[in-house]
Amino acid sequence: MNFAYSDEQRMLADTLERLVADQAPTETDALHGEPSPLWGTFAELGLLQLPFTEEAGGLGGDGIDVMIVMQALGRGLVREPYLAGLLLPGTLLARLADAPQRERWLAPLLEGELRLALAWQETAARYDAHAIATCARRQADGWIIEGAKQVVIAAPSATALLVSARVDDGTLGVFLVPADSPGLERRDYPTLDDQIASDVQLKGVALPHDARLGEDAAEALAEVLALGRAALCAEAVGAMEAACDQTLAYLKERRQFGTPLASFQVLQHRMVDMHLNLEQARSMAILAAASLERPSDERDYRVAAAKAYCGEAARFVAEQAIQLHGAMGMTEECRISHYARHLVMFDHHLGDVDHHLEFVSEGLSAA
Amino acid sequence: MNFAYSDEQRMLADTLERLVADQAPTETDALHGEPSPLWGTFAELGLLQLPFTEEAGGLGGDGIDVMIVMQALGRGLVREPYLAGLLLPGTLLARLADAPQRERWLAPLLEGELRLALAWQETAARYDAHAIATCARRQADGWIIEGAKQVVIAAPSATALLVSARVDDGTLGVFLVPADSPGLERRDYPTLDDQIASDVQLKGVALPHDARLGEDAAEALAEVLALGRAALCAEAVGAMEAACDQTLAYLKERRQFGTPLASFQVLQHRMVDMHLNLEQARSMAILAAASLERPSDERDYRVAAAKAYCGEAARFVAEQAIQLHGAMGMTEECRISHYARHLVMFDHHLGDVDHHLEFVSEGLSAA
Amino acid sequence: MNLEFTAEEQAFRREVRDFLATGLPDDIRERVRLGRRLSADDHLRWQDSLSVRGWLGVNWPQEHGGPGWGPVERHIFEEECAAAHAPTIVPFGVSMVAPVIMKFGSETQKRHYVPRILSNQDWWCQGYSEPGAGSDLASLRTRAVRDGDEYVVTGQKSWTTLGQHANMMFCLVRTDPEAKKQAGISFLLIDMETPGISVRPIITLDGAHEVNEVFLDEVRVPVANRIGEEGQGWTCAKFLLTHERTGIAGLGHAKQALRHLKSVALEIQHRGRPLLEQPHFRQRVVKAEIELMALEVTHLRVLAAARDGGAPGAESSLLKVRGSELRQELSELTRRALGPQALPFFPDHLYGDQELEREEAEHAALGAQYFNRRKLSIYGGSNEIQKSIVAKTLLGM
Amino acid sequence: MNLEFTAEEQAFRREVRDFLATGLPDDIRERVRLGRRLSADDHLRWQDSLSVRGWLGVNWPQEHGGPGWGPVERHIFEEECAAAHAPTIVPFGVSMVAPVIMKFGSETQKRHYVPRILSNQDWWCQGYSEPGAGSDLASLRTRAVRDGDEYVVTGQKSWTTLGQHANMMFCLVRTDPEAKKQAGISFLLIDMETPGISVRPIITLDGAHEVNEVFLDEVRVPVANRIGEEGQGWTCAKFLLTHERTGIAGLGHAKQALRHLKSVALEIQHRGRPLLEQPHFRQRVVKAEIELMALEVTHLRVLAAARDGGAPGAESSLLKVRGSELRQELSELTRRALGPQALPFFPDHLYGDQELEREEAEHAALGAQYFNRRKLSIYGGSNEIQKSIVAKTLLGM
Repeated sequence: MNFAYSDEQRMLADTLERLVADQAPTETDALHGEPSPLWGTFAELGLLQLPFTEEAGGLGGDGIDVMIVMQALGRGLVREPYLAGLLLPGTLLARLADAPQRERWLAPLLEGELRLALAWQETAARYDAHAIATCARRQADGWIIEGAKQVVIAAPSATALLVSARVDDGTLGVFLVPADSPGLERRDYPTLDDQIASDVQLKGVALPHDARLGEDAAEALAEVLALGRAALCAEAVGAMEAACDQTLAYLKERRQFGTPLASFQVLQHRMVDMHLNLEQARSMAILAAASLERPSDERDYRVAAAKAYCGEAARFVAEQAIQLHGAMGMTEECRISHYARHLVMFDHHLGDVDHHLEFVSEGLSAA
Repeated sequence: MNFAYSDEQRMLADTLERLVADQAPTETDALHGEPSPLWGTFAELGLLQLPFTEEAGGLGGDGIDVMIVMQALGRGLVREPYLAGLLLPGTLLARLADAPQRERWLAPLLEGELRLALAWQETAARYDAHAIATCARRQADGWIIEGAKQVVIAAPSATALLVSARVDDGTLGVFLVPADSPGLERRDYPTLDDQIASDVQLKGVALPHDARLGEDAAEALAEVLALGRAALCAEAVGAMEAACDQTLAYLKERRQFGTPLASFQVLQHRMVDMHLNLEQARSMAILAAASLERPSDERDYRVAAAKAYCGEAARFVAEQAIQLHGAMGMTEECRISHYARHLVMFDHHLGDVDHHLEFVSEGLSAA
Repeated sequence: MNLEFTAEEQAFRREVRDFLATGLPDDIRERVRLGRRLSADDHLRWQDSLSVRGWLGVNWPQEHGGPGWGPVERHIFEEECAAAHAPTIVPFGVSMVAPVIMKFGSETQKRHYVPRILSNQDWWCQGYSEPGAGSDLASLRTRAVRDGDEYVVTGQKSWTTLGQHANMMFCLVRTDPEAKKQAGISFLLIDMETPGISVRPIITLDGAHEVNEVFLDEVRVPVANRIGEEGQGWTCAKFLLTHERTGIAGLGHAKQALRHLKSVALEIQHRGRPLLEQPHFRQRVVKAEIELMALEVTHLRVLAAARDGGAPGAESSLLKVRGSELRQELSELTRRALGPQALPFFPDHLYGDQELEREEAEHAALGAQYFNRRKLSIYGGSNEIQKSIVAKTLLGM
Repeated sequence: MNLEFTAEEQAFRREVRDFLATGLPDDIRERVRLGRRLSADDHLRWQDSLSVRGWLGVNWPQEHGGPGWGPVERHIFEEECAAAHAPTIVPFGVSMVAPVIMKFGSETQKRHYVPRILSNQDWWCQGYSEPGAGSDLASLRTRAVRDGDEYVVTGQKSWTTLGQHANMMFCLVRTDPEAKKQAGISFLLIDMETPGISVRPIITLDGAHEVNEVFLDEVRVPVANRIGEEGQGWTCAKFLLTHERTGIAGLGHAKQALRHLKSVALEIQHRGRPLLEQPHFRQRVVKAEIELMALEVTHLRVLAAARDGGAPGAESSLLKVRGSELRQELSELTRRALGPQALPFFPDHLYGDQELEREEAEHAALGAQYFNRRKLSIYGGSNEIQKSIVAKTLLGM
């Protein structure tokens, strides 16, 4: 039992801390086009290679390494699509792709030359990755994809999308769909948490045979979503840390009725409750990160528990951070409001509290 | 729209307030035997007649009158079985009984000469009054009752029990079973909230034809349970009032670290939360009491909402009252602990929060 | 005891409902329903419609042109307006400065300002809060120095709601810097066209421009624009703060929000069934419904007391606390109901004229609204302040 | 980073489990399982069994006869004991006064008392709290007046747990009435047989006799029974309060309570199915399970830090707050699971020898236990005090 970082992890954390501290907030507008200079820095630091196996051209980082990165990005509220544009589509690609597919897509992804996005969500399926209506029909000369995907984070900046679809043999397929494919229509918008996303229509999109990644992708997708959820928990913990720090600093600095707000007992205890939620959420993020290599049922149970727990904790911290900042916390210009939006909307990514509680409930041991 | 008491109600409330203030706490032991002197006072004041129609020999009081009585009894923590020994069995009797049955049982009940009890609960049915296993078989010379009832409040002091049973024609029957009937076995015990109760076995209890009260009793039982639930809400509101008053007085009197506890902001706000729960619970108790004459679906919906709401509020007030009294609140000798037991166990009488939320959920309007 | 409205009150409710069916322009109703921002003109069209009907001065006595309603009628009116998606009446003129002028103003001031308010000629905003003062109103620093028949006002006001549309501001200023906190404050009416005034938007975390900062740089205000005596400003402010707080629970809004939540949760599907049937989601809706039932009865108790001459004091703080908590919970459930669809953010639609497809428009505001509703537990005295008021005044702690 | 126990730690866990299978008398295990009170003899039989095994002085170094365990071993031991329904070791001798004597006592005192504690010859109780002092320990009023080689002690101690069985009490007394609060306090060891001592039971709201008041009326205590210098009592008290708080979350008890809750909710029927399948009840169980997962990892983080030489400070306050909240929630759910069956109260069974039928006995303690668990957020510094400690020490507020 050991909760200390290795020397390499300590270095990684320190590097990221400095990087993030120097970083100005990313503008949503800047997320649309080409990868930003910061993305280049990520590439230089090896962050884009970190979460991939050496065999896939990566550095072989594990769940804890990803946690360290995401926590730092959350702390700095860095809105570069590390998760949506790299981690989710990249690990799915690495898991499923054959050598030519890897060479064409994975290698440049890890070099920072392009970004991808994972289109897995559909309106009627809510957060369920399996109950999807998008279908892929096998043709003589390849595939025809028909359907619609919603809220595909980072799609506007993606060269290609990884699209999940039900194949006519009943298996779950994942297809690599270039963003400029005829029949692919994107509607782009910013999100409430300062990211960019698209709703995507796939109207008879024709793809070559080799557009499908591997065979039945159900287990691979589950694995990647587990990684993504653990990563989101870590990101939320980083953001909660920052929100707690900023709120505490505000309470100490701000005076009302002649004394610092920090001297009011009710606000002290509220701040302790925030801190308690942070520390418990941190524990769950660690548990999730450390469970990614476990058997899938154990992994998914723990990850769902962590995502549900962090969802509640993040919302509590966000709401109290706004409340304790008073009217200031309601303004765009006060940085806490961006953290609060991030922490609340955390719950709408990769399944919310209810979704994950339902999962835990179904797997609850009776003993 | 008018929330003021009538002149008569004001007098009733004043009388009860004085009576209850003078009253020493009822000892559980004293509840076993003959009606106590206080019961005699109830009779003298007309309290035993109050909730019954004039046609049934009563004073024609309505739901608000019952609320006034129960609230005062709750405030004084009077553990006489006004609800369990009089109100529930009496109103059911008045609703179902024919003239000879009334004369034999109802008249002396209203005179304070005997008490009854309502045996409706069964282990497997939890709080459901209809899913019962006790059955009544029709015989040439009367009825045979077979089954078991649990936690029959006030049974040890009852001359007879009103027992619900499934009749072989599928209707719900209510039977008047004298306490000394052969085959009726009672196991008596005190309850955690200072009442007395029994588990009752009915082993082939033979009864005459006229032991059945009326025909299908389902609607009458629902009506009586609604009255009982509204009455319990009022009683809880009275007890919450007293618990809030005592806790507030304690906080003002007790000093720690050199200042009164009442000067600590966290305790002030907690006290306000208690008060808020009290006032909202009071509103629901009023709503329940005022809805008893409404059509049964509306009545039951509102009463269930009130019972669920008061259940949560009562527990909150009880737990905070103990917590704010510190170690003192943990002791038998501090009166708050008795109020706390009463307020927590309130939820186990006539259906708990979950039971009633389920009912409201089933009746929830979608608009 | 009786929880029903009288026949007259029920007839009044029908009258309000009938008026709303025709007196509220459809385009405005639709923008409110969809949670989109109203233009100044939208507000004025609605308030003109009310003015013509004689219903604008909701809390005014008849002698000043108000309808002479009691608290119960006002409650019914507010509830029906919320149900019909009518805009809230901009309160700064009608509900706030007008009663102060009627109570403390000179005859000249009354004759000048009161009719202009009732005819929507002036758009008033409030110059109370200052940056860094929060709920501690009395610590204000904007100063007014007497110079002949004028005050020269310098300072900064904040959280000035809809100040971007206003031509008049009522303002608390410090006229005596030597006097202790509450003393030395005066109540001035300031023309927003006066040189030295500038207004800067504050964008809130939902992307909206509702509030502003107002900078005053040697703004010259005639002494004739002072209400009451010099140094009497705190009395006016307190009168205004305690005046008319029966609507504070936001009951009509809460009811409307619950209806809206249910309609969204009926439409959104979860595992092939309406989300409203999902047990845990439904449970939270059920609890909100019950909390609302309780809040409504408590509210009616306070209304009945006010009607019968009682002054709702600390009880309105209780209503504000529970009312804001409930409305925040409803906004949370509505956001959550949307699932991934809560993420898209369309500021040009919500705050401008960009049109969306029907279905998208129905949900477009709900995510941002959750964030907007966070203000309910902050403004008008935060819930923490409200609880301290109750502890002090009602519980004597 | 690694959340698993080492192979050695897992082997140790098996060793503890094997010992518990034979070393814990079955009748004691059953009484603990059913929530019934243990007699003094029950406690002693169990502690003798531990003593023989060398495991009684759980937090003692080996040179004093302890097993020399680190925080991780202690945690495993506590968890296995709770799972096996072993009684909690009565802490006043082993865990509380012994470390104080080892740290501050004279050689004579050490040689006399320490072995007697390890062999269960003395039953210690704690004379800290006083009526009316609550969490404000330093305001104590029991006074000790020096008279030759003796102190004459007069005063009253309260909340003395299991004092009815004790033959020795460690006691904070005021030896210098002139000195300020914390100064002027000394730490005395008092023989309960000394004339002038009387013990009065306090019955708690669950009907139990766990705590007592102890009256001291001119009790003569040899000066040789003082630990440390005169006036050094507060130092001893603080050492004792901060010593060994890793078990404070009650993790083993919480785990056991969750298992118990599930077994009860599986057995109790609701609409013909196990209550555990009722969605809302199940949801609360699920939330408790997740809270417990988080608490366990947090606990392990603190343990690992303690093992590696860190001093768990304010973190243990966090664990106490969440641990007590969780255990209270579990006791609430267990009570609620019983439905109407939570009402019957059988004090003669719980606290005496009255036997009940099997099924009745299984549930008899659960209602009372809910009330008993209210103490978790009060004793050892209420949760409010804990939060104030965290605010001050960890957050610098």
